[in-house]
Amino acid sequence: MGERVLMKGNEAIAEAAIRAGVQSYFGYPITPQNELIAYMALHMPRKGRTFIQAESEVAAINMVYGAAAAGMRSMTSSSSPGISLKQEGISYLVGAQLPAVIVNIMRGGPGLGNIAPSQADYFQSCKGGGHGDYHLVVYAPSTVQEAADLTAKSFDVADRYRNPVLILGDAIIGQMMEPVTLSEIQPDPPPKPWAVGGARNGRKPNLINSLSLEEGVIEEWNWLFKAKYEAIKQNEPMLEMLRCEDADLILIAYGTTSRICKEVLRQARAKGLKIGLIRPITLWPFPYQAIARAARKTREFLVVEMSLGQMVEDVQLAVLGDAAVHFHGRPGGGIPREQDIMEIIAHVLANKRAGAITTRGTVIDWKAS
Amino acid sequence: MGERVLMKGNEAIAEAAIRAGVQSYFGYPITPQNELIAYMALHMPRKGRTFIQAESEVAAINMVYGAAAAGMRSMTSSSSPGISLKQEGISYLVGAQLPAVIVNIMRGGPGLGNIAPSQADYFQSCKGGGHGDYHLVVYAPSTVQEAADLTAKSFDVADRYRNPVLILGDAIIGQMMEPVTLSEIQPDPPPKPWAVGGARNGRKPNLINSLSLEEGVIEEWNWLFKAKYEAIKQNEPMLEMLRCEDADLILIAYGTTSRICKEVLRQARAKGLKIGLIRPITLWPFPYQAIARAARKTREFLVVEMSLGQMVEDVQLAVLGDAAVHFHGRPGGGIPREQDIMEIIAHVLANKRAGAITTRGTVIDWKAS
Amino acid sequence: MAKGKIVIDIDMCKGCGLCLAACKFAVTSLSQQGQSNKHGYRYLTAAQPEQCTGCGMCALMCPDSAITVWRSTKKS
Amino acid sequence: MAKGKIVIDIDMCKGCGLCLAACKFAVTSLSQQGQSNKHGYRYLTAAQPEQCTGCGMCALMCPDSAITVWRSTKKS
Amino acid sequence: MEHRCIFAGFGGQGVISMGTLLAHAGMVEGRQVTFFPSYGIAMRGGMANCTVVVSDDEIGTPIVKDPTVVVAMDEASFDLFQGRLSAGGLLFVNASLVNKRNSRPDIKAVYVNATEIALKQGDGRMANMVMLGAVIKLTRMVSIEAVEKAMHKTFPQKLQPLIGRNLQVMKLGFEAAQ
Amino acid sequence: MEHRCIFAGFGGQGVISMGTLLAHAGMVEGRQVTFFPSYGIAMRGGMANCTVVVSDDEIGTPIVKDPTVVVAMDEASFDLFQGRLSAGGLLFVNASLVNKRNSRPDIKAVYVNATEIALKQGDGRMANMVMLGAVIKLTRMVSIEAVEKAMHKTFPQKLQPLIGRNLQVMKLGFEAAQ
Amino acid sequence: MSDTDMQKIAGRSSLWNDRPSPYCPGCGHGVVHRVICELIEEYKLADNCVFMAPVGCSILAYTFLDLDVCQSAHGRTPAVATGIKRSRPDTFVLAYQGDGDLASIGTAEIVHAANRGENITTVFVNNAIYGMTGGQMAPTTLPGQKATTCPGGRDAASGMGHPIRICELLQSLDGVTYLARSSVHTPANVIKTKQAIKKAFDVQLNRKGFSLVEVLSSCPVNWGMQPVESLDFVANNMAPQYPLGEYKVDGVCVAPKA
Amino acid sequence: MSDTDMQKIAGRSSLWNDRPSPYCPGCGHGVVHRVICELIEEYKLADNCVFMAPVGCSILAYTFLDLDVCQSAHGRTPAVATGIKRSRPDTFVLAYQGDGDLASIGTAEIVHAANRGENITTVFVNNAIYGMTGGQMAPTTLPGQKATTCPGGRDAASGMGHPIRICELLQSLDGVTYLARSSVHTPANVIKTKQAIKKAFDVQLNRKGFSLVEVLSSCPVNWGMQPVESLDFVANNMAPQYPLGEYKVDGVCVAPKA
Ligand SMILES: Cc1ncc(C[n+]2csc(CCOP(=O)(O)OP(=O)(O)O)c2C)c(N)n1
Ligand SMILES: Cc1ncc(C[n+]2csc(CCOP(=O)(O)OP(=O)(O)O)c2C)c(N)n1
Ligand code: SF4
Ligand code: SF4
Ligand code: SF4
Ligand code: SF4
Repeated sequence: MGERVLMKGNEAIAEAAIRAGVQSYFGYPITPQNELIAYMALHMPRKGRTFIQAESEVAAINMVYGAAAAGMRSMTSSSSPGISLKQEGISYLVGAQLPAVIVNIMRGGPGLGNIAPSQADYFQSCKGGGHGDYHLVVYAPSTVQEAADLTAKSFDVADRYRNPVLILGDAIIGQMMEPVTLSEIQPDPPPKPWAVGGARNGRKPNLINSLSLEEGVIEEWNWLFKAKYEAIKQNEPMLEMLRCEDADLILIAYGTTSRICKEVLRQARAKGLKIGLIRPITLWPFPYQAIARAARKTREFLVVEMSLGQMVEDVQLAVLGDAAVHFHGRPGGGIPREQDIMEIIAHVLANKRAGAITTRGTVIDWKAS
Repeated sequence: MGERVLMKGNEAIAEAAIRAGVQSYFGYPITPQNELIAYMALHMPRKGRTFIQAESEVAAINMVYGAAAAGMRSMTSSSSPGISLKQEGISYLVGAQLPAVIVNIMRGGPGLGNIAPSQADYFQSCKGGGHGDYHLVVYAPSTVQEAADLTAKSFDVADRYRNPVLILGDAIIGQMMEPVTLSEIQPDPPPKPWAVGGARNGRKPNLINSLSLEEGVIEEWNWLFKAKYEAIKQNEPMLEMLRCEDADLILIAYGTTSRICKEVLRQARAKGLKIGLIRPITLWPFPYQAIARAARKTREFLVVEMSLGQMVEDVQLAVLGDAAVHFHGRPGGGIPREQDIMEIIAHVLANKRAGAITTRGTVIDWKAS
Repeated sequence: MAKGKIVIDIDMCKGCGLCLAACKFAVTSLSQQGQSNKHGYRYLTAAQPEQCTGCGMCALMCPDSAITVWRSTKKS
Repeated sequence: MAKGKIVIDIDMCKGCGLCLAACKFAVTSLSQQGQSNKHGYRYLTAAQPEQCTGCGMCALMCPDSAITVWRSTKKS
Repeated sequence: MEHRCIFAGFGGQGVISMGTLLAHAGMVEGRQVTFFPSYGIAMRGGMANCTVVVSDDEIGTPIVKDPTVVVAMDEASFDLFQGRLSAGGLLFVNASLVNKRNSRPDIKAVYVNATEIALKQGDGRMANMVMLGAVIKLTRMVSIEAVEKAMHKTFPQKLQPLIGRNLQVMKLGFEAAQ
Repeated sequence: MEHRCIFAGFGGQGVISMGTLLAHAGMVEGRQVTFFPSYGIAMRGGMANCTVVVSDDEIGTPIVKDPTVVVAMDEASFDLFQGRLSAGGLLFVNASLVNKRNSRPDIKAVYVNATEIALKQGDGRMANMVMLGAVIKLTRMVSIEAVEKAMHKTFPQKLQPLIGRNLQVMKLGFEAAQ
Repeated sequence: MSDTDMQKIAGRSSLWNDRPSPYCPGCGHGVVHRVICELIEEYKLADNCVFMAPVGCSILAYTFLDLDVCQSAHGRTPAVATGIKRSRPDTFVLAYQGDGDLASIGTAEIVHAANRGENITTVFVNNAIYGMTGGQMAPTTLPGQKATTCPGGRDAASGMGHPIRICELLQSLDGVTYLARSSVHTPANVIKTKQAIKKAFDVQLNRKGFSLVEVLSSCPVNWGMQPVESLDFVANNMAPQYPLGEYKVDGVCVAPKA
Repeated sequence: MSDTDMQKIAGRSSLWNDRPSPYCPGCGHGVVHRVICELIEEYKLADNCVFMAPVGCSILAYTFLDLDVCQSAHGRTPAVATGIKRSRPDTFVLAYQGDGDLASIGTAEIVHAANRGENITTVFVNNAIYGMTGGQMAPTTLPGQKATTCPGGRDAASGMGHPIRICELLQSLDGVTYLARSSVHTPANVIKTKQAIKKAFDVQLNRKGFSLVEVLSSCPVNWGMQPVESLDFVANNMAPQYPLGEYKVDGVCVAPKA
């Protein structure tokens, strides 16, 4: 349709997935992603596609596994506790090389926590919440439009690499309504000669499996996965850089916090402060190189997260001592405030890394400890 | 008894837990940790303590939650896929501030993988496999003796900080028999006035819970948890350092791989090569500072893991560019070979970071990418 | 004198009306439209207290334990 | 000529003996102790093939599909 | 220029439709807009509210701690949100249901007998339209025409015939506000 | 000095008890020892094996890719492990059941009619003891006394009376080996 | 108020403090809570009892109940209750669960706690919908009933599943001692509910194993009904699908007679 | 061998390639596999069929079966099968599960797949023990039976639970069309097993919903018995605890007659 409409993030993700040709959706209710499953419940059956409210998140991810094994574009969505339950299933998807799209609309944790926005599942998403050496491609949209666009893209990327992709949003991305333009897509999934079921027409039997008890086989598979990951690192990193050329300090944030930082950027620039912004769009592959390059010119980085500090480790791994990395974060559903960030910026630019600051959740010259 | 006996790691862990006063054990069978649950099945009921073979890993971790909520020293054990299933439960334990001991005898992944030893659950263990900002204290024993000792210690640490503790072993640690001396322990758990159940005798109602829908409460709890984590970082890091004083190259490895590296160290020193070894015993808190200090003198580090590279990130975060970090790892149940490590050492010491090396799984001058 | 008596905790009441349906003696009714308790709900009032038999049906149905029912101990 | 005939795939046999118990006509027996197939198992032999009726019971019980049973089509 | 508005009231007072209409109208005028509802179990207990930001620039967080506009449809909302209004902000009060007066000198309170006006037009539930009229009059956030277009876009088929009446009621609010 | 031994055979041939006895004996003598069984589904299908390392130094991995000692109780084990033996290593062959001969010039093969010897002593299942005797004779890894102590420590109550016989059979192996 | 000639017939339990419940107007949870509180008082268990709050609307029970409360992860109440009860066999454990919690995500846990004959008492509130998350289909949603995840009404023929009858499902398990289904849509049924839960209490107090009472309840908000209307829905639509009565007494299966 | 006067009565299925099965000598899995293969051949389904291998000994089925095989996580076979069948309604889906898989960790998944009436056929091999992991107690382990996790024998009174009877458990679910329990301990029972599984095939082929056949089987190695002995155990110990026969035909409950 291409018309501009006002839509909730949860609904835009669902609609984008439908346009990208998702054939099977399996979910289980949890706030703040409920509009996503409700949208699917309404629209998937109408289109003759599969919708099931599974008995649990565990069942849902395993239904995804089945549908993906049968060659379908498949998807599930949930929020933090539900995503934790899916970890075994996610590891199986990777091990069996099945493409799938998983949406996590993060909420405050740990435990049952609350239903406020959070970014505390970064580690889980990017470092492997399940067992084994693996990675998901992780997209972190910051607007409803981007949530829709990245969702559509996810299906292609998942199919291309036969690896699950995670859309990492938070309660704000999921609940907020913003204008969004949804374009018509002609889904073009690659052939899946490895899928099980369907008329075989004489082909050899297919096997969807992540087990081998023969010595060395699983190791070989892992080397194969690693080769895929290297290709993904080459091809798929995405980020946005704003006004970094002349920046004295670069803010780094993703998703919702990056919106707050953009606002800070405007205010700071208006005051004549030379601030830049780097917004990773793929959290895995993480844009290490772009950040490393920026660290050759700019000596101060400020990472802002809705967590106690997770992405900051990846920033530090990119910068590797070439610049100072500072951190401001709030956990458990707290949302960083523009004025706090402004204050930290002022402090850093004035003191150049020295001195204490009182804003809670702030670490000047952050080091892993 | 204090006598020296030959015991499997799995059994030594079980016996040590019993001596440390574990009152409730809940498990589910999975190779290669089956001797642990079998040992508990035999011995716990005899001592009048609770043993249940739960219907699943999910049920087991939630039974642990219940027993811990009632003030008991509680424990579960499993191997990689089973641990993935426990992630929601682990996050709940943290959120409700319940002490518990969890054992992961790692096997090759992802997915069902195999039953060979592996260290590919490092990220899951140390960066938070579940949702939310949290940490487990993670112990990585390298001998059966140490597995027993650290298990006993775990209960104290879990109680002290009201936080779950993870024992991270692998199929070798679990299956291997080694001599071990198990000492008598007088378990001395602290009073648990916060526990539910039992005669209240007029005390106020207790609440075991990880939810709050009031604004800001979950954030406050997270700040509280963070304060605990800072205390743990102060008090609990453990590591072994061997011959680092004059080392031209320091090997860093934990658990089973550290045994291999020790053997390499002997061989290398015998050849006159100045090699040292750092063996983190706590993976969280990670001994960043000790490594950072070592990096001021020694310019070459070689991290060896049974994975595609996970702990190497923490080493890099400690070293932060002060020294070159090299990596050798094998995934999916592959075990690094002494001769390969020797070859890499020779290469690094000769070329000083330059040139290519053909040993698969090796990265000279490792950088996050 | 009525056989029974109800005491209503106005601020616990959410005006759901389940008790109204349960009362066979039309003792109670809801407060006027616009007349609400501190949580913004219309609340129960004993419009015809003299009809109360103290049967306790209203309290049985009240999900918010907003009603206490007293019954005369005098044999009639 | 026997009514039935069994063909044993020696290397598929694991010597479990389930077929022995099923044969009412004592056609089969296991190979001697020490005489084993390439996987190290003692295996089934048709010791008294002439008694075989081709009833197929042995094959029904064989978990390893090591036995093929043939039966005469001639009416007797 | 960025308007950060909170609409709050009792369930059934139409605060969500007020908010979505305004957001749509902002979109119609080509502005940046976000709409953020209260959600989850917070919906319980009768209170409802939503946040609308209309801006010329990209919008930071759609959750607003320091609104520039608050619409309080009932007393509970008045109590809750009066204090959050940023200095210089506008507090729109449904004077038909709220008996209290603004106590902050640094904000401007606008009292509208919204429910009364709506009742006179035959339906008290249109009080939200009265208030919306008042808001756009004093903020000039969007035009009446934009709201009209938004109504055409968002009203479900069966409510389309009511657009005229809604507009009319809104205009009464527009006129009443000062 | 580090001895890396693999004991392999058919299920029921007692390779696991052979291994544990040796490991215990090593411990009795104050050496570093590790014992590593084959486990899990690998136990299926009849084959069994275990690895014992006896060393003066701390032991690296208890899983051994290049054993210095291999004991092959049957032909399948012979086939599987002959090739893995490190150069200069010792291959102990239960000649009663294995008809093949060693084909590697860089190792030493020791043929012992273990099952036969044991059968003569009344129980073919003690072939493992014969082999163990042969192993300690040629490697001097541990003493006969240490194995005797290990038997006392590890044999369950009801098997304790059999220690004498086991020792005797082991000594026959000790003598037979060359 | 305490006329000397007046006797208190009904009122708020002393375990219910002065905070209002967090439930919507007319929600059945409140009635079930009250009944449970009354029994805990009558049996003088308040000082040695744990109320297990599930993930669902009733997770907020701790905000107004003066009892030890332990909250569990969604569906895992039977496992958590097992952990507590095995640890403290003398503590009375009341496991409270909703239909999403017990009959969907927690199916394995309830079946196995029942099969082990865990000495706990479960009160299972079946309101045929997911309340807390805003009205999604539950495993107990009736055929044709609408919910946000079955907007056209639940339709088994389209693969949405049939209403699960938990009493019938658990009946065959040997560990189950007492099993009954009741309702709170009329005063008489509230009284029967209390009687059933009382029997379930007795089972635990006498260490006789697992007991469960399923209570049909209403969720007016998510059913889109007025509270009084919702009682009619329970009577006319739910009760026929979920026959009331006892299903197992003293470990023996019985045919339900309401 | 192919005497012209000789007719092949029984033998290896053409779907079973020339690799030996990975099972222990005398293991019941092999018989059940053969029966399934024969039916797939008879119905000419081999070209449009997925064999679902569970976590358990039979996960290795792919090593010798010439069929599309999909392996699932432990217990999740019903969910994975659901994903496949909904995606490809024309593909025949055979879900194979063990007792640890189906009756323990996968309880929720089997109950809900059954309740949704998923049009799949489940063959449930009950060998009263965990085979693959080396002999732990299963939910179906008999009272008094020993296992590594109940070394003194299973004892319900000590809280180890009762043997779960899956047919009885699933009987009340409306989505279940066919439900039977059979055994493979004698040739006659093997034949009955084949008949029951054939009926279950028919249900799926006629799109009639969910069908399940529970097959009593043996695990000689972990029972610590000789293979022939283990058949006696099935006959004398298991069958009395798990009555053989049909439990549900055409969606109607029937009392089992063996
Ligand atoms: C693992 C997980 N999945 C989903 C949720 C979201 N959730 C909260 S309550 C609930 C269901 C509530 O329904 P029910 O059990 O019927 O209780 P009710 O609210 O109706 O009383 C769900 C799905 C969660 N908190 N955790
Ligand atoms: C999540 C998880 N938990 C546990 C295991 C270990 N495991 C493998 S097979 C199995 C049980 C096998 O028993 P059963 O289902 O009865 O099948 P059988 O081997 O007897 O045929 C278990 C517990 C696993 N692989 N994954
Ligand atoms: S076919 Fe019948 S008679 Fe012949 S060997 Fe087999 S069981 Fe015996
Ligand atoms: S049943 Fe089969 S495997 Fe067993 S002995 Fe007979 S032929 Fe061999
Ligand atoms: S949503 Fe339903 S179940 Fe929850 S409190 Fe409201 S009425 Fe009760
Ligand atoms: S362990 Fe048991 S179930 Fe597994 S293959 Fe062996 S006999 Fe069969």
